[in-house]
Amino acid sequence: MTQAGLYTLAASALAGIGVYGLLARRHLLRRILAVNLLGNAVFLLLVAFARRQPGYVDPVPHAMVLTGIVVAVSATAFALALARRYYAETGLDHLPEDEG
Amino acid sequence: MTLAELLSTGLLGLGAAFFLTGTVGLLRFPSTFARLHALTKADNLGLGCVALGLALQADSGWVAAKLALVWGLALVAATASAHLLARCILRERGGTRRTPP
Amino acid sequence: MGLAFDLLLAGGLLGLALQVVASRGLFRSVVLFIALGLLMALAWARLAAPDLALAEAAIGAGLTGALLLSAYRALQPAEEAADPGPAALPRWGALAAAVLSGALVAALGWAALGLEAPAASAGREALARLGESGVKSPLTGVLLGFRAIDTLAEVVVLLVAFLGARVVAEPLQRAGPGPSAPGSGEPVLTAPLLRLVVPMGVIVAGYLLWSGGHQPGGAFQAGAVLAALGVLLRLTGRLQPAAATSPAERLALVGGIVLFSAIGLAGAGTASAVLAYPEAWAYPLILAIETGLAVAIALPLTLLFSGSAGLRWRER
Amino acid sequence: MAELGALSLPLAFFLPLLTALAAFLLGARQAPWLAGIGALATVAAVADAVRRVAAHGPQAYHLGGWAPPLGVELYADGLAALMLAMTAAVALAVTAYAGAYLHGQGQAAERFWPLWLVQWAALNGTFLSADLFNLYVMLELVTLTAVPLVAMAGDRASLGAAMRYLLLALIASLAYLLGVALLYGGTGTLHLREVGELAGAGGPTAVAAALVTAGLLLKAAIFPLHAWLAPAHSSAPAPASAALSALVAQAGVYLVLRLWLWAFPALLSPVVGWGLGGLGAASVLYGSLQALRQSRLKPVIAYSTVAQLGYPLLLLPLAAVPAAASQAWQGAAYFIVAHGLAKAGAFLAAGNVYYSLGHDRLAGLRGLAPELSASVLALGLAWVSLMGLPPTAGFLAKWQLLSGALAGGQWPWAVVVVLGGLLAAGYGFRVLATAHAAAPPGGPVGRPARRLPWRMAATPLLLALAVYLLGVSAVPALRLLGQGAPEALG
Amino acid sequence: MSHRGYAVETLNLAVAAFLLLNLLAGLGRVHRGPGAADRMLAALLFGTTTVAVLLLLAEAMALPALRDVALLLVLLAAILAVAFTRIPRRPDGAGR
Repeated sequence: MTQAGLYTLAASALAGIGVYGLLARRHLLRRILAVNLLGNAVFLLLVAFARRQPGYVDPVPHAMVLTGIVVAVSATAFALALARRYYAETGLDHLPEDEG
Repeated sequence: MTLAELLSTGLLGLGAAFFLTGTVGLLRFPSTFARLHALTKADNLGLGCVALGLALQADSGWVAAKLALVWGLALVAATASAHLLARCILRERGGTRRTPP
Repeated sequence: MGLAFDLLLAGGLLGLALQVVASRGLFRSVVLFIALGLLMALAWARLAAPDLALAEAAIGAGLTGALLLSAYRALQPAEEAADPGPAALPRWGALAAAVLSGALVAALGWAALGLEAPAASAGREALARLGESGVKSPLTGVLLGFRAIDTLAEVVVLLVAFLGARVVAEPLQRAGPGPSAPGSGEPVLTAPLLRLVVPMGVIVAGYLLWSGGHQPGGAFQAGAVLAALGVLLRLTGRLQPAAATSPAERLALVGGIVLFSAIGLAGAGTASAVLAYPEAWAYPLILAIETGLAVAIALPLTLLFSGSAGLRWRER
Repeated sequence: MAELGALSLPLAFFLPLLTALAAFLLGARQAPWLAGIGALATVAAVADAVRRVAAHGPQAYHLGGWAPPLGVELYADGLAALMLAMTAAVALAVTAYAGAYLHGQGQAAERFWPLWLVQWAALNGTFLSADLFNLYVMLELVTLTAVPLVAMAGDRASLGAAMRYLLLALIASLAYLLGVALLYGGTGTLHLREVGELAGAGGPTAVAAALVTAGLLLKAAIFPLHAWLAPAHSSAPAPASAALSALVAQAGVYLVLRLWLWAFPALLSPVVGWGLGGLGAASVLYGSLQALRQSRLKPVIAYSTVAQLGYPLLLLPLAAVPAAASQAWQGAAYFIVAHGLAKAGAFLAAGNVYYSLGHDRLAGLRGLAPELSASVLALGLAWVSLMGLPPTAGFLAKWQLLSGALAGGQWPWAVVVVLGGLLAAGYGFRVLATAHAAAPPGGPVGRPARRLPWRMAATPLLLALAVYLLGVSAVPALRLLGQGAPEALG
Repeated sequence: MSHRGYAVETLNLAVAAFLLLNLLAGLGRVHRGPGAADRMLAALLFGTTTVAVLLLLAEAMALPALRDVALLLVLLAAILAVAFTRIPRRPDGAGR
């Protein structure tokens, strides 16, 4: 197995773990962590793709990941702010499951 | 193998041993303070050995200087962190309310 | 040996991620997630992406950890409520979740491994034409040259996250890391630590900014370091939250974006197109843009951590 | 210098963005007139882009002068131009309306203007960008501007709705990005049409398409991923609700069509088409039934959005049927435009009701018509289009979809279109009949209605009138749509 | 010469792998706690170990930029400790 292949598989599994966390856990902070896990999985996949061919590293996925990291940090920071306010207003640390 | 390489290998091995000691201490020592002491000392010694060992492999003084800088900063950070954590634990024990969770 | 290391690292990543999701205590999950960031930095290193390792170190070591700890404390009730583990989910629900995520893993792994690397790609073209971008670092060439619009939009995302956090902000006295009254109970080592770390950090940020043109580093990494320093100053009470964004802060928040847009739009006249740079000026212009961007990245991140509209130096 | 010709494409992104920055820099007091100027400038840029597309065919602009796959291309064909124009009309209305709606609310105004203007820029970017990763960044920008607007009221309901919206939208973006990563890994390009040429119809492409589509369907609130929309869209302040329903959610639908017709046409087998069309049909029916059950005005309109977002997906099963394709294409694209204008009008009119009464409970709306004649009229006019009655744009769009489905021998879709229209009539009449009912003894409203500024009364009416204009004179818009349409559909 | 270079590289990688194993073993402490300070302490250990691993990788992979990463990590290492000790709980205990 090549290095890129190994990390590709790891990225796939990481994505699965993230999705499982999103589906199975309700606490808002945990859901935000799970979203970040999923994000890390996407980034890992991209960077593994960049390294598939020997002697050559593709800079475009790296640029995508760097942009993606900034976006992820911004979204996480905002999500945490929203979660805090939601908790302050309602005393709930999870969303009521009232799908309609 | 040249002498420098031999020395470098030895230092890396020593560093690894220090790190191992730190981890064993972290896992086995009974009290938080004992763990704190064991860990910060052992790890920073380990990092020092690794940095020194790598400096022997380095081909420029610039790299060696950077390694020294990393180690120096790590010492400062570890001292400050250990101090802060220790204070926090003390307050937690003696204080009215646990500040950290 | 390399592959053994990679196997260990990949296994560690997955083990940590599983524990982040499955562990009972929320604090444990947060700490494990911070540790996961360190392993991600190692993964970027192994995959020959030192730029990303730099970004991960700057963001993960200081900022994300501090943000998560702060949110954790804010979201925690006085009495530690029993955190229902995954078992709280009905068994069929957990099973369905597991099946769904398992299917995703299988499909994704199969598809990703089945892909042949294409002979021609945007990345190969970027490397071949790097000289035209005005910089020597491929990543900077892509970020500020070939795909500059992404970078511009990304900084706008940061600004918008700050604006959005303003909308949902809590009252100032409860905002962010709280009223860590400085002076009174400050540990003795704090002041010397700051005197060492802050100037060093500024130097490192400057170094990263300058080196972005020819080696790993750049506006984002520099901005993240500055933001981490801001977080440190805020935590130790040197920076205090303020109820309003001062004009100077407003200017710093949008200045980088305005500069980038202005240079970009001017490209339609001075160069071939919007977001193109006149050839002789490409490097200095990119450096100017990166400097503005570093500020436009650092300030919103610090403010997002602080949870306040603005920041003021503590009055002695 | 030939490149300079299509400068209005990047300007459609940059002008609202720079206006937003200026509005943030100068504060709430200066924001309304700044936004007005910025909006007019953007409309001018959009008008120029539309004129160019109509006259010379699709316009491409290579940002930085770098041709794809190296750089990012902005690309305006007839569909994108139509979306830009619809967005400009709605955005102009929202900007004018918000100026009056937020008057005197310093803090809310200070927060609304930059977010809304960035959102407009990001929407224009979404419609124009031909680069899959750039689309991801634009979508995140749209999301992160939309969620705070939902949370603006700051109460339990709106914060919960915003939180759910944010989490789902972030997951959706990551699913999309995961698919894009696979596509880049397989083709080495991020350019939409190049991906379409290179990706083929193999298994990995199918997985990528599934991920991308799932993400976009979640953003577009297509059944069964719709649950977040109604609480979110009905919690926001009226101008934001209008933008969210008419523009933000529709951007998701637009991208579904864009990607399936341009990037994955090879994968669009009858089974896939029927699957996606089936989801659209389920949205139409489910959203309509839910709208019938609501007891407040804004949720009725929000569920009607869920329903209306489903119609354009009916194009996907019809696109492969030669006899149906052309008409269904016109119907679906026209539908997005008609729905955008009518829905923005309806939400702004509902905002007027809320503004003057302080609530929007249907039970409390009896005898409202004389009090708020212009707003009720606008609501009624917009509803005629949502039902699909002549002479509105909504009628035309549904007529094209219907005759396409019948010409292609695919009658189930025709049934969905008719049924959806009937249900829309049902929930529409429920609202309008209440508003026109005799006032209960003791006055129409609990308390004296607050006077509406004329701008707020006029904007929904103008939007509704635009829907009729497009219903009466459709030729220019349909001719525009033909520019750069896929061959099978043109 | 190249042979010896290979040997050194393998040695560095082996040490790095050993340190990584060490780090993963330390995870046990995050689990056992018992106090939050213990968990935090373990996280700080990870920081130091990661720095050492990065230094080794920089040499083994001939990527000098990784030394900058290590420098950045040690520079910002104290922030987590400061954050851990300085962020108070909500003043009013719980939400509402």
